[in-house]
Amino acid sequence: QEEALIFEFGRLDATGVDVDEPVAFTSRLGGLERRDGIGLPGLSEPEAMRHYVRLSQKNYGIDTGVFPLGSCTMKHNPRLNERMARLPGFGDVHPLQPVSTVQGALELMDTLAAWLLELTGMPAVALSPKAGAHGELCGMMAIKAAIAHKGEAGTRRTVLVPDSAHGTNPATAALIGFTVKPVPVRADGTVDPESVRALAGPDTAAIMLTNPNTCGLFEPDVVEIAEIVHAAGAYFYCDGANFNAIVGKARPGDLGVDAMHINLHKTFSTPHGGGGPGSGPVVLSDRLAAFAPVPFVVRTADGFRLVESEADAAGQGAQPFGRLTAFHGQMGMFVRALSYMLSHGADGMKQASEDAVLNANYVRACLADLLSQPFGDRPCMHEALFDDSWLKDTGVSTLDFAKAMIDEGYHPMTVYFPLVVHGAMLIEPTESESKASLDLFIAALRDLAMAAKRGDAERFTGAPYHAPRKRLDETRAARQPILRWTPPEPVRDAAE
Amino acid sequence: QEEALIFEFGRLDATGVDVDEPVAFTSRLGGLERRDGIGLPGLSEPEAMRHYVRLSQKNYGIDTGVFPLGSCTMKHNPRLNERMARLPGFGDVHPLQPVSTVQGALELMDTLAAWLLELTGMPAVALSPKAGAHGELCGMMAIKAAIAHKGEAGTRRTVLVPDSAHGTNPATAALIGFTVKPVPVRADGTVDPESVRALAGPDTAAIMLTNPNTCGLFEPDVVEIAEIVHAAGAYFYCDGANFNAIVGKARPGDLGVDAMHINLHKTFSTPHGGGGPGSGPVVLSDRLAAFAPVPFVVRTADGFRLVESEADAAGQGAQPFGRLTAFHGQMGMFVRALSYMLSHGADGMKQASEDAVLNANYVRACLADLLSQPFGDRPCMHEALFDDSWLKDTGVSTLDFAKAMIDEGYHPMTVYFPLVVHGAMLIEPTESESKASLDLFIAALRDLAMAAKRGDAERFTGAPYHAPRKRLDETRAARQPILRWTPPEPVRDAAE
Amino acid sequence: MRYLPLSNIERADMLARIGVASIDDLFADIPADKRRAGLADLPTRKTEMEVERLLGRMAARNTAASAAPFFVGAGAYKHHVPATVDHLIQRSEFLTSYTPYQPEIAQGTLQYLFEFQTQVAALTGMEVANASMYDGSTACGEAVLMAHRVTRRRKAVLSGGLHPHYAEVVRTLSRMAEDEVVTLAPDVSATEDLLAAVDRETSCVVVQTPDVFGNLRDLSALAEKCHAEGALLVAVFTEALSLGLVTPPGHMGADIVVGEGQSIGNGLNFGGPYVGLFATRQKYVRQMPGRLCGQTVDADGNRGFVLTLSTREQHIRRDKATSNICTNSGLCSLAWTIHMSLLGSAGLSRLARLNHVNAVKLHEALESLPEVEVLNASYFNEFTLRLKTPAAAVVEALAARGIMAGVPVSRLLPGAGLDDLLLVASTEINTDEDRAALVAGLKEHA
Amino acid sequence: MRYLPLSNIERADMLARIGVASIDDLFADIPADKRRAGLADLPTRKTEMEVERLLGRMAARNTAASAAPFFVGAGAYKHHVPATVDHLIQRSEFLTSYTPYQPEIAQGTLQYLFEFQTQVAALTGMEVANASMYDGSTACGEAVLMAHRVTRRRKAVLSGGLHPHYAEVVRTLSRMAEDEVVTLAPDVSATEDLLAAVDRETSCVVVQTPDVFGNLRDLSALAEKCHAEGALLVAVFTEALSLGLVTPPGHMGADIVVGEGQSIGNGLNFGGPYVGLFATRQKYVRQMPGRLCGQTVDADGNRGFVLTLSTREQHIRRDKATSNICTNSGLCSLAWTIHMSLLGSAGLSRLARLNHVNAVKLHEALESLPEVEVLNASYFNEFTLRLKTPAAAVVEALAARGIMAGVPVSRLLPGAGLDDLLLVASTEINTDEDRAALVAGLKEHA
Repeated sequence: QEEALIFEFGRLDATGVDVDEPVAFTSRLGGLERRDGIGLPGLSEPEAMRHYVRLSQKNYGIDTGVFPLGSCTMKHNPRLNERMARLPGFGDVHPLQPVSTVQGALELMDTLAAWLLELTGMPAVALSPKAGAHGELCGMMAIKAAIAHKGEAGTRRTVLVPDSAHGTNPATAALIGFTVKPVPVRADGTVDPESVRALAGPDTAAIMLTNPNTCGLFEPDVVEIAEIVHAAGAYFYCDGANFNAIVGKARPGDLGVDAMHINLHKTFSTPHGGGGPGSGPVVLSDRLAAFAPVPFVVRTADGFRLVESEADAAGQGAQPFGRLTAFHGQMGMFVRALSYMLSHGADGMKQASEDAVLNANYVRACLADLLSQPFGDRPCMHEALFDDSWLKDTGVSTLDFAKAMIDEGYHPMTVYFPLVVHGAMLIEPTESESKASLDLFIAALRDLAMAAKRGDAERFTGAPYHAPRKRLDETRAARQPILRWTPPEPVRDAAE
Repeated sequence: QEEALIFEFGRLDATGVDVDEPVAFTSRLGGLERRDGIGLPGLSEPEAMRHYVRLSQKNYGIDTGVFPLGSCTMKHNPRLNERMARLPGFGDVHPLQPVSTVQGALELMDTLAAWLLELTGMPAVALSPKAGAHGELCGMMAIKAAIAHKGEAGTRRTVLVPDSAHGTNPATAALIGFTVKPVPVRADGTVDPESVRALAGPDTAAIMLTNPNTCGLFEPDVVEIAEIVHAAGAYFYCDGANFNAIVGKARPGDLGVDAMHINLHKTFSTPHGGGGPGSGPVVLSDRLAAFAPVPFVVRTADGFRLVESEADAAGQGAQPFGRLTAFHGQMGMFVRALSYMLSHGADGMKQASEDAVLNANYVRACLADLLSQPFGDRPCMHEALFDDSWLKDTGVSTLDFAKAMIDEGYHPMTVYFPLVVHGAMLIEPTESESKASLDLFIAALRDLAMAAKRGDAERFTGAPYHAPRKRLDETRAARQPILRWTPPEPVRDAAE
Repeated sequence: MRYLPLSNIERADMLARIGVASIDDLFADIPADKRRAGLADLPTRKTEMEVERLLGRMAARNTAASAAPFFVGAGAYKHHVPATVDHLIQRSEFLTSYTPYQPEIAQGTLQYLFEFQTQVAALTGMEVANASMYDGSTACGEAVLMAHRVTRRRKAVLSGGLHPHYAEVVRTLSRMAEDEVVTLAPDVSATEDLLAAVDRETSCVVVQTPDVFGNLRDLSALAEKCHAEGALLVAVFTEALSLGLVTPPGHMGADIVVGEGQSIGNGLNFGGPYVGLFATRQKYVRQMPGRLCGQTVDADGNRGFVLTLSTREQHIRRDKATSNICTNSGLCSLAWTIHMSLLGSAGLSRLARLNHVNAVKLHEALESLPEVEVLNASYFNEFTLRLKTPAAAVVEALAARGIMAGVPVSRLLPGAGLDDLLLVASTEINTDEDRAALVAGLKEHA
Repeated sequence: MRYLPLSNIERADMLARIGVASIDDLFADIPADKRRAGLADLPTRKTEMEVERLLGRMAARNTAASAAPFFVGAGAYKHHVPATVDHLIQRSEFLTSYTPYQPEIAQGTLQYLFEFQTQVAALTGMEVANASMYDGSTACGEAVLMAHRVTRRRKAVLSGGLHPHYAEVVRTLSRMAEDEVVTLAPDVSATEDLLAAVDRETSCVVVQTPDVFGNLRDLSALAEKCHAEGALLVAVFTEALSLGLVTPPGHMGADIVVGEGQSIGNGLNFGGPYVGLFATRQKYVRQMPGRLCGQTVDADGNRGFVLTLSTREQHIRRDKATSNICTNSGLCSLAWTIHMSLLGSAGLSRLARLNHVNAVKLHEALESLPEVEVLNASYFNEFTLRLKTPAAAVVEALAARGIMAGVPVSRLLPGAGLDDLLLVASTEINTDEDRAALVAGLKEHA
């Protein structure tokens, strides 16, 4: 069944929220009363319930099936975490209440910070970034502040970014005035320290390296790269999007990292929610710690305190580079992430990383005879990467293959990323999938792969056939953007 | 996608609940340790989440579409009520805690009782019945106790039940030893007082009359019937399943009713939950009030008190006929129902009844030209009744028509009930449907009706075509009942 | 009103379409002198915020079990239920669906009921189970009626260890149905001679284990005696979790096993809704009350599930039905089966062991108190204390200190001369601090 | 561990299938001297019950807004959100879905985003809106960057009525991007001369209404001046509900409107997650940051929705992107659009009116106090008080009495010499008792 837009069935005079009609009063609006009708339809509660339930039924989620989206880490979202985030003491607390009335909230932030530091082997963390890309911004700003503090603001203006990096990396560097210099990826999908050595110099501000990288590989020369960068007087920013592969197995702090954001929604399972909210705390090395932004929590003899102003921070010996957001960060996500950490514990988190890597390699091994691996038949970390050379001459593209997975009841893997691999297919099963589930998934992919090789192109090029929509015309959407509903032209009655 | 049974994919050694391993201890089990493996598979939390989410996707609910199930009253279930029932002060309170620690719970029960009394115009109510049929049992037991109290236990053993009654009515009467005598329904779908007069006598214990009745009609002679029954020394039990049609429009207490159960899950919107739990408080007249079962709440100067024993009740001047259930009734449903009542208020509940009746008549009026009405083209109450005479010679049965509605995205109406109407179709839209929704529903039914008349029988006899299952073989299920999963016979390896 | 979608303009249009002048024309069958213009004595509608305030205030006047050291049992038990359970049962497609009479669009409900029935049968050690009843006590009443049907006898014998409320429910039903009931005296230490009470008139013996005083009972000899006399053995439990650790009645010869399922998946809810479990032998299935889900195939030959054997039920058989029951405890049975699926045998037996250990720890801690005496030789997670003073007063005194000490036997059996007995339950929720608080409280007040 | 489905036997089988001897073989790329055998300094896994206890204890150390007379605002507001909203956003298909890059199986998310964009545009009086940003403050920062792109100038002027945190966010971003920012002095009574600050170098003026001190501002003259100088007017709000009652910036000539959406559908959450709203004119759409949902058709010609104009975005354009932003505030925007769909114009304006009335009532009640002076000539639901003593101490004193009095201006602008100012917000949640408590508290402590 089709679901109309609220503007097409909602009534402008209706509402689904009972509000007491205010008594007569003297307005203090200074003559700025709104005079148009606003134009928003209201739905009664039963109408709203049905509308959104039906919309939800057009969506695919982790809870409905395997969601093997490489680099996105779609793992199980425990409902315990949802419950904890909704405790009134967390969910119903204002960021500007007197700190004496939010000691538990500050304790939670302090506890989360302590776990993050221990997990990463780093000395400091800034909690306020609101998402991964915001965390990158935070880390790069700290680096820029540190460079300025050393008096090198005028010279160190280049940031090295491997070709395989997430788009947010170069975008972030560019946003705050750095020039991005690409680092080529070598044939095995990792970064050659010699490439870095060749590029690093007195103009280098930092390298932004993802590790494990977007090809699903741990950078084997990461320590040497860190040393090269440090020797050049620059900083090592690590994109921590794939930290979930190595929790308990290696610590960024031991590898020479100066700053790394942590996607709480990837590594620690806060729900993706159809595109957010995320949360991107950034761990910082000693060289950067002093430049962390306000606000931050400090523990005193009398309890926890929030340092909210640069002046106050200066009194603590810090030199914050500024402020990233109005309040203290994504508290709702902090609660969920800490709930995840406490639930897993040290043993569970290590096991989760191992299972994530095991599952990815199992999928890889079970598909290796049919699909092609760009960097050879070697173990991967938490995600298995294939390219499209095996599809050559089949008339089936990576996109077609992905869309055909929908008809088999699966969400497609990540496609065409990383850019360094042609027609990339990046599969991340995560530790949440059982072996039984993976075996079904593998069987479905094998069946599809054999169909493609067999020349059954129609099964792919027209896919999906069994989804709420057939393939959508994205070009048309971009060429003549329709970004909002507008009332249809009134049909004029011929008799009028 | 098919969803396997938990026994087919769950592992006997797995669990999705972490429990601390107890320390070594001395068992006090008296040698009764369980020694078999129990045989229950455990699912990890992600597996369980997906299993039940997928199962839910094979279900239809009010939230997913129109659910016009006559006599069942599938109306909107506000989520406020769910939230209220989960307040720790209601949801996490033990029935045998000291009454000093549950004063708010008793206050809630007392408040709900007061509302029910005011809504029905009755002087007393027993809250403990756990469902509608349990309420019937409660009411009929009170009647039996009252008869015994008058020394007529040996003679008054007959209960009059109209042919149109719910099956629970005769079943309840028979359960406690009454003989059921059917009352024929007259041609207009209501009960003729003269039929009652002819049957009522010194052997009559009670009449069980549904009002509004199961044909969707208010019994116009209900007052006279009550008088006849009372004149015969018997009692008037009213089945209150359809009370939702007349809240604020008429009060059972004004009509001569001695006992009536109230389906909180119908009239006051506690969720049906796939078949329960319900809740069936029974209002009682002065003639029956003293016989109400324990426990009940009394208000004292020191607060609320629970009367839990017959001895205690006797001290209050009551003569309870006994106890219906271990504790105090369906508290979770009480909270939801009171939340519904408070939300609607007197004005909202009256409006709800009016809208329910309006919606039913609108559907009736818009289908009257195509479908046949067994009792002529007259207004109904909250549900519109059609028979199958209009399907004559089409090769389509009421059941086929109902199943074809599934393909149009609708839950079928109630079919083949009431039994007094051939091939009955009973449509109750409830007040929760908007006019826009009803118009779509009516259009779909009209389209189907025209298809049936056109001779497009295949669309019906094979329906549903677009559901998680094709039509299911109920005969086979009953003939060789398979009521549980059993492990498949082990396949013996030929080499063994 | 937020729940009502119609506007006044729409209402007027619809009345016109129906062909009546006013809404009251649709209520014309109500005798004119009985028509009401509303409900003047009740308040008008309230906003959601106001309802939350009003009900929130009532809720705040109750002490939640999780807000105190908590040892109250006697038929309902405080356990920890995973957040997943309550999340899933609130899925619209479960919460707002009806009894699955249209199986093609209710396979979700039907499949979980089939899984539920299988789990209940395995847990109780029986062959088949139904799709749940209102609660344990009403399931017990139905078991007695079923035994009457099977044996064509009408005299039930109730053990003195049966929960007094359950016994009252059975007696009420029997009195009303004019059946006979023999109730043995309260049996604190499980020493009654039930075998002697069974004769050729007996339809069934109803016996609980763990009994209401916490004692575990071996039913094997009683089952033999029952069967020798042509009677059925009805075994009852009020703590479903006990079956994770102790021999189930089905392995001791019971013919019908009924009990309260609340402990698995369901909250305390001040007594309801709960979920009654009902299991029996295959041969009695057509005498079983309540809803049953069975496996079948659809028109394509695919496995599917339907409600079945409904010819036993009231909506088909009316006054010849096996029971008047119309609903089951659907959503509670869903909570039960989800929690049980999460636990599995492994989690269930570990959880049961933890309960037992906590009870043993409490027992050991109480042994140091001269004020109290533990009466039980055996127990699962609940036992009976004899105090030096009336238990009801002690419970009130401890409640005033914020400790929920247990259930005075006098509340269940007033006037039985057992006022010095206190039932104390201990589950996985109890900590060392909880136990210390109870011991300290009893030391002072008992 | 309850979240991990693999058994040890399965793990061994899978390693064998992969062809490695042990799990550590899969981590061979980690330099040997950097490998860790675990996380020895952290505790091991906890049961769900233990986690609830631990976090519950922390939560209990905070005073929830609904547990006290509550007047705290300054950028986040306590409103009542219908239970329906939180129920719906927890639907698995919303909660556990990803950014809708596969539109065929994400029409649920995409359609609500399209509806959201339309609602935001209507509410702000603008032509188009994006699919949400992190929060109001970061949306404000993005607005300034966008103004730079549109005007090809790099100097922003910030009003002294802009929320100080928002100003700090813009200044931080600008300092890092080496852009210029002019910030006017704190402007308690909305009397600053912003027009004078606009010149031919100015990319945009950023002005808030209601401003941080609660004053409502007519932006029309400022818009004219901006446009005359070739600058954009960026209008900011932190209380989205105000737009239900006051003239929206779009009707006063604003070019970009950004603000905090938390008031609609979203809880306080100690500051996040919130939902940033971002609207502008159609002609600037390709310079807009953030995610956009657009209408299109599928292969059958049926209407459908997709993410669009992604060529602006980082994952396509990398260092040439309009923003580095990758996520939106999806679930919070869902909460927002559900609440707004329930409200509609009718509910929204009534709710806004009730907020204003409650503020007026509070104002009137405070006028009786010689200790305080209300500084505002106009306001929506928040205004500024001048006290006789430092506001921070008064707030602490009232907090100790269980009253949340508001936000001391010194907390937002330390060292600005405004220590005697207190921001007080009043929403629909406040009762007469709440107001009386605040008045009594201020009488004693201010």
